[in-house]
Amino acid sequence: SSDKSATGGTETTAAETTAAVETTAAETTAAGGELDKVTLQLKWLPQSQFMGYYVAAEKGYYEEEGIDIEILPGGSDIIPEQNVYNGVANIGVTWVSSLMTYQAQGYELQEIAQIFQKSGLLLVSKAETGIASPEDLAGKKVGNWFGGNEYEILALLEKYQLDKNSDLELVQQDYTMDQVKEGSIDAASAMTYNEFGLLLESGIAKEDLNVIDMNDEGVAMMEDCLFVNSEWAAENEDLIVRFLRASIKGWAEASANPQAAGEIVYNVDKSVSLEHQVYMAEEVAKLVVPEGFDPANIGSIDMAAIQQTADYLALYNKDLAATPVVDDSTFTAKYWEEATK
Amino acid sequence: MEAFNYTDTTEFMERDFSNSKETGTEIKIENVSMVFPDKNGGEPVTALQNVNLEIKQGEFISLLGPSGCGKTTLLRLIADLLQPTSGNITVRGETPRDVRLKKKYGIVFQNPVLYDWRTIRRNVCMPMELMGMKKSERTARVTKMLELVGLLDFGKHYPYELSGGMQQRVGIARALAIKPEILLMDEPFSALDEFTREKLQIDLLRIWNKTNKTVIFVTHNISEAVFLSDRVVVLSPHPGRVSAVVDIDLPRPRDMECRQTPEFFDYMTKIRNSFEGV
Amino acid sequence: MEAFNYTDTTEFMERDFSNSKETGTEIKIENVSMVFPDKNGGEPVTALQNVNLEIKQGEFISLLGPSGCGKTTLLRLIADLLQPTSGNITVRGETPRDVRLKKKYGIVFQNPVLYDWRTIRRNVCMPMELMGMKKSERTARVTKMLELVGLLDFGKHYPYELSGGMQQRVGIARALAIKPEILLMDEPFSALDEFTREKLQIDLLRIWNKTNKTVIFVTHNISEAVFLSDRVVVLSPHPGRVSAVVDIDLPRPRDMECRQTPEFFDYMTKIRNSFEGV
Amino acid sequence: MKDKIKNIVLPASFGILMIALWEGRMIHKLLGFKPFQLPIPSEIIKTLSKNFNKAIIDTLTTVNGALVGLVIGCIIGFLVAVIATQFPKWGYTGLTVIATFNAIPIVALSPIMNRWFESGFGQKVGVVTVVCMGAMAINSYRGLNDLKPFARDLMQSYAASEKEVFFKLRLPNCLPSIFTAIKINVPAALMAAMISEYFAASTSGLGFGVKDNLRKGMMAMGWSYIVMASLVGIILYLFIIVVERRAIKWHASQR
Amino acid sequence: MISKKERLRVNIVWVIGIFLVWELGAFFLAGVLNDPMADAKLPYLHTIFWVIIQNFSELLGAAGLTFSRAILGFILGAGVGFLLAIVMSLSKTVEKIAFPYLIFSQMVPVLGLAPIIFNLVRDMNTSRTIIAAYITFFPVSVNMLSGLTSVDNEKKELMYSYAAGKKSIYFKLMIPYSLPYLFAGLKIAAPMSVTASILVDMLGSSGGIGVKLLYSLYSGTKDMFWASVFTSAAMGIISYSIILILEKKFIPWKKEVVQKEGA
Ligand SMILES: Nc1ncnc2c1ncn2[C@@H]1O[C@H](COP(=O)(O)OP(=O)(O)OP(=O)(O)O)[C@@H](O)[C@H]1O
Ligand SMILES: Nc1ncnc2c1ncn2[C@@H]1O[C@H](COP(=O)(O)OP(=O)(O)OP(=O)(O)O)[C@@H](O)[C@H]1O
Ligand SMILES: [Mg+2]
Ligand SMILES: [Mg+2]
Repeated sequence: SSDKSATGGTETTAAETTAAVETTAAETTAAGGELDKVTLQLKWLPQSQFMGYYVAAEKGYYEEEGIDIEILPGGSDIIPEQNVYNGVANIGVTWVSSLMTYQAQGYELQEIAQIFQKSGLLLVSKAETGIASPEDLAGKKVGNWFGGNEYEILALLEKYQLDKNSDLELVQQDYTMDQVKEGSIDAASAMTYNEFGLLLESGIAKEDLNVIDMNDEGVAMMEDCLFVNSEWAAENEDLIVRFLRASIKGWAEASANPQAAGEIVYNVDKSVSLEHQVYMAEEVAKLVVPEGFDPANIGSIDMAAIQQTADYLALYNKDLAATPVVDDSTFTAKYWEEATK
Repeated sequence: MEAFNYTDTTEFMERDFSNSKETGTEIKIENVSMVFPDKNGGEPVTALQNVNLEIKQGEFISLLGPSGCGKTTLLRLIADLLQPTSGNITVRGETPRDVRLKKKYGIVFQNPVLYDWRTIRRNVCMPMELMGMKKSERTARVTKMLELVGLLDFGKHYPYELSGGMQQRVGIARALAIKPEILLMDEPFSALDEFTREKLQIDLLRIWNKTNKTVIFVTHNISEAVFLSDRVVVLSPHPGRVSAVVDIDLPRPRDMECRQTPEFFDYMTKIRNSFEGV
Repeated sequence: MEAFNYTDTTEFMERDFSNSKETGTEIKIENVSMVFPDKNGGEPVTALQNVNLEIKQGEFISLLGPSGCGKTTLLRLIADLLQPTSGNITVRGETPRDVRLKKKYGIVFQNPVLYDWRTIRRNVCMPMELMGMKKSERTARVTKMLELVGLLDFGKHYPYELSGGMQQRVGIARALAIKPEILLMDEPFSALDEFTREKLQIDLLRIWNKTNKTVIFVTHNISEAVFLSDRVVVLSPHPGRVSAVVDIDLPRPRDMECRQTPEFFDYMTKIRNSFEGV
Repeated sequence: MKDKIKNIVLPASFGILMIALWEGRMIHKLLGFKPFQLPIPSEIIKTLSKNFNKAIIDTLTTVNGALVGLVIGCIIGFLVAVIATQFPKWGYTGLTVIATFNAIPIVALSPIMNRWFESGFGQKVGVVTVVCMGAMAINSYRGLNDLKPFARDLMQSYAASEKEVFFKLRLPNCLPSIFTAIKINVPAALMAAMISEYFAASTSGLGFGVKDNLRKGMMAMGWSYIVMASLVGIILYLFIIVVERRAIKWHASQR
Repeated sequence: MISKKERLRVNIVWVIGIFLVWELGAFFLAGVLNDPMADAKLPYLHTIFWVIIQNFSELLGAAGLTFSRAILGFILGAGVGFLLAIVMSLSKTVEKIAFPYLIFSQMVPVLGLAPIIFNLVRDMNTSRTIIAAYITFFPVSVNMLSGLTSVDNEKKELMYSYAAGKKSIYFKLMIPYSLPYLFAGLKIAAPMSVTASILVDMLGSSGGIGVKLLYSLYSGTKDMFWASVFTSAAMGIISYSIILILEKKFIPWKKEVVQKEGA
């Protein structure tokens, strides 16, 4: 499988973070022999948002399934859908809305598991801006990252009959939270598990922040999911099932013990403080296993929620090539069902 | 002239005499005109107008004429560095281009045109490299050539470290080094003192004598032209035309003494007069 | 010489005669040596060694000497474009630097040194701009100067469109245009035909006569040196030293006829001999 | 005249050939691409014409910032070269400092500029300025100092002041190098302006359009922005060449 | 000519000067203006240095990775730029044909380029190198071309008169003549290659300064962000200095010019 690893984009360096993951895998595989190479393309940088995979890798769950996992970090110029479609990676993590736009273009990509059951997106603003409810967004400067991350915000505005062009100013956020801090934008998008935490850590008290939660507003769209190239999937059904089994195991463990999961992720990349990784882990756990959600169903695809996402998307993305198709060919539960049998 | 070593430097200049016996027409210039358009909207400059000239194989011809009359232009036309606006030039029955591509020309430019990034030795070496000469032969020849022009000590210097006259001598050494069959020299000795000049004149004649080159020699020095040439061509300016052709029938080999003879002075006067008639 | 207009172009060259009567020492060169280190690790070149020379105010001095003997170097030292390795130069009791800063020098370089981006007119104009001359005056003077050197028709051309001799004449016109009190000319006529040369020699003498400039004139032409100079200084090469100083006591004003006199030939012989003694 | 026609016809016909190959999906075959991965020209044009007004506004937004930044960056770069020339001892190090800015990626510059400037325009200008300084400083330093032999002596012999040497010798001598630098900086400025928009607090501009659309997989729209950027780049470049031909007709490169 | 020792002294003064100006600016922002974003706009330099010292080995490792990639990208990019310039100088027609495409090439952002390059070579590491080279080649090309087109006619005529072949003309005249221009281009490209390499780091690489930069930017660790920026600047200085040294070695005939500047 060495030739495959070349196409996977591995870096054999000292700073290699995934190497650390691979070498710490304690147990050997049941098969004992050849491992199947799988590369996973993350949507963003290694952080607790993806803790399930790191825990599974660390604990050797992938190896148990006969998988040699390689986790590729995301970045500003990385599009998981492109990478998975082109074969840079086998499996990718992305948001459902983003996946749907690609599917609508003709990319034969299919979702295989829905990791986050809830939306993690918030609109936060400093209390002094007086944005107590979405109506107050009128006349304000509201930030988002765009590039496929904006549909929930658009849905929210639609719900409150705010015109995105005339009633307020929608602007792009950079990757920092400085714009809210310095006041150059009034309300910023923030993920519960990341940016929101960063704001709190930077010394702003929770009481001084107003928060609009997409779930509460009923405009939530589905976020982190796992997807594959349909063609590749057809040839690797068993591998996908094994991958899912190990991943779900990792996610279950991580959600049950976010503290430990945060530490594992921190050991992969120390750019962020341990506290923040743990905080993120705890918040992510709430999205993966929401209150009242059976941990046995981690990764299950809620077609109704997917359909809502598709509806909003069709509503707010005027340039969408086609209406999103929501069926088994695009959102395929069979792998998950097989894996959780 | 302590700068020079008067060793005989000509023996290595010998060339293949296979076709040196035929003394037919070497260069034929027919009705050649050259007009330079002025790119800035001014009037075009007619550098040469209807020039006709035949140069025989092995002949030593001097071009004389006032500044700006088109001597350099004529040389550049013969060497295929310029194409005439009208008229025709043939060299050995071929186009100048063919002859150039056969590497028959050796040119001493009016400015030395040295390559800044090469030492003096390597500047002289350059044409030989282009000829694909062996390194050992090149080295030997460069040494002899630099000796000839009195610059042996300066071989490792760069051009900017040389005086104007020294640079000009490098240009001469470079042109002679490849033993060209047709030698075009544009005021080669203008920046040299009379003694260096006389020495190089004698050397040049010796080389020419031995090797039967065709030489076209531009100069402003009438005495030099008479001393060296078989024929002196006087050009008149604006536009450049041939105003006189004077055959110099002084016996060869010539030496410094011949410069004192009355015939010599007669030729000089004749040429000077043809000049003034312009 | 249809290229020239022999109108009198000297009347505008007149300069302030306030201190022209004193004929004291203008330039004093004491024990000057100049060594160029070789940057590439070779031996340093001693261009000048212990040169002593006094030049009087209003004198016309020629420098002669074999190629590479240090003439240009001496000129550059006087003009403060180089600093001597040892020894001392004073000009009018001041350092060359002070004199340069007072804009007393006019230099004709051995190469024309024209600025590519300026037309001929504007090249000649350049020093006058530096002098802060009025535009109308500049224009008038450029016209006269170009007339003097026979290039009026080429004022709007760029340097690359000119022949070698034409470029050199632009350099002469440029140096004369500002009526410098000390004129340093480095082989100014080397690329010119004999007639243009003679014409410019006469013109130069006329200007010099009228304005009482001090002229230091480098040439390789012994006859030219004798014809023009009050004194001829012969340098010997490697290292450059003064090997002879010959006073030329021919009556002034001189004309072409004086070149045929036996005295003239005597001087030439004398200088040639002092050369050969090197 | 004939040459001029040739100069237009040749690149154009080559371009048409390329576009035809692209349209005929030969390039897709070569790369193993599906049409939705790399949109074909006709689709790009269709998309572009549909969104033309917005594309024009976005283009103007970007080009304005790029041009202002280009001008400021070039001026700063040139001034540094001038200082390095006039004060060789103390100024020379400035060249290194300014060249070093080229090592700071726009990804890092943009957020810094976001802090310094409230407006997206200011941020863009700031980024482009930094990006353009180095090429101008280095090239114009070369031009100001690579003088022909004795050119400076001539000036000195007339006791020209440093100012006169600068304006009458160094500056004209430097012009060709300035044009070289501008040629490098025109595309660099546009690109920098675009990338800065990835992070800018606005939702307009070519860069935003490219990023937003490519990220969403809307390739035709994304590529139509790239085409716009290229057109602007080519037009600006042609403009520079025309100005250059007039400004330095005396130079060897223009003969 | 300014001696090496003096140059060093000057550089030290520069470093101290920059340090002081920066610190004063930072103090002005934080202490006088009380700008709440002072640590993002202009943090104290000594704190940045402190972070660098604390994380020295980590940064050094990352820098090493980025720099080695930068060198690779630079060599490839400079090589391609050089060759392109040669090809364009061979014929005006080629130049005319090529230039719109070169501009076009410069207008395709990495986001659009990366998938194309990957599909072409089907290997992520090779793609990264190619992309780094892609970003670097343009200044080299433009500068080299301007050198090649500036060769005096006389110098070319000398070559023509000996009927020198294209190859000889290029190796013996055009290229040596253009070296000063080329080096100017390299001086621009060398620090740019660091940028390119950082950008390529962000294409999912798991190490390098680019990753440090992106992580620290996103996670709001300002100190680390500035430390990374400084590390990349330091790499820029190093790469620039390497080119300066090479230039001195390769262009010995320019010594005189250099000397005059010091006078
Ligand atoms: N910049 C320089 N660097 C090194 N050596 C130099 C430099 N300039 C001149 N020389 C040397 O100094 C000597 C004198 O040169 P100079 O130019 O003064 O000669 P010249 O008498 O003017 O000769 P010519 O009649 O050929 O012009 C020569 O040997 C030359 O090699
Ligand atoms: N490249 C050019 N462009 C325009 N005009 C030119 C060009 N080259 C030469 N000329 C013009 O052609 C005429 C003849 O020039 P050429 O160089 O042949 O003169 P020349 O006889 O060699 O003079 P000199 O003795 O001064 O060297 C001159 O009037 C000159 O201005
Ligand atoms: Mg000539
Ligand atoms: Mg000299």
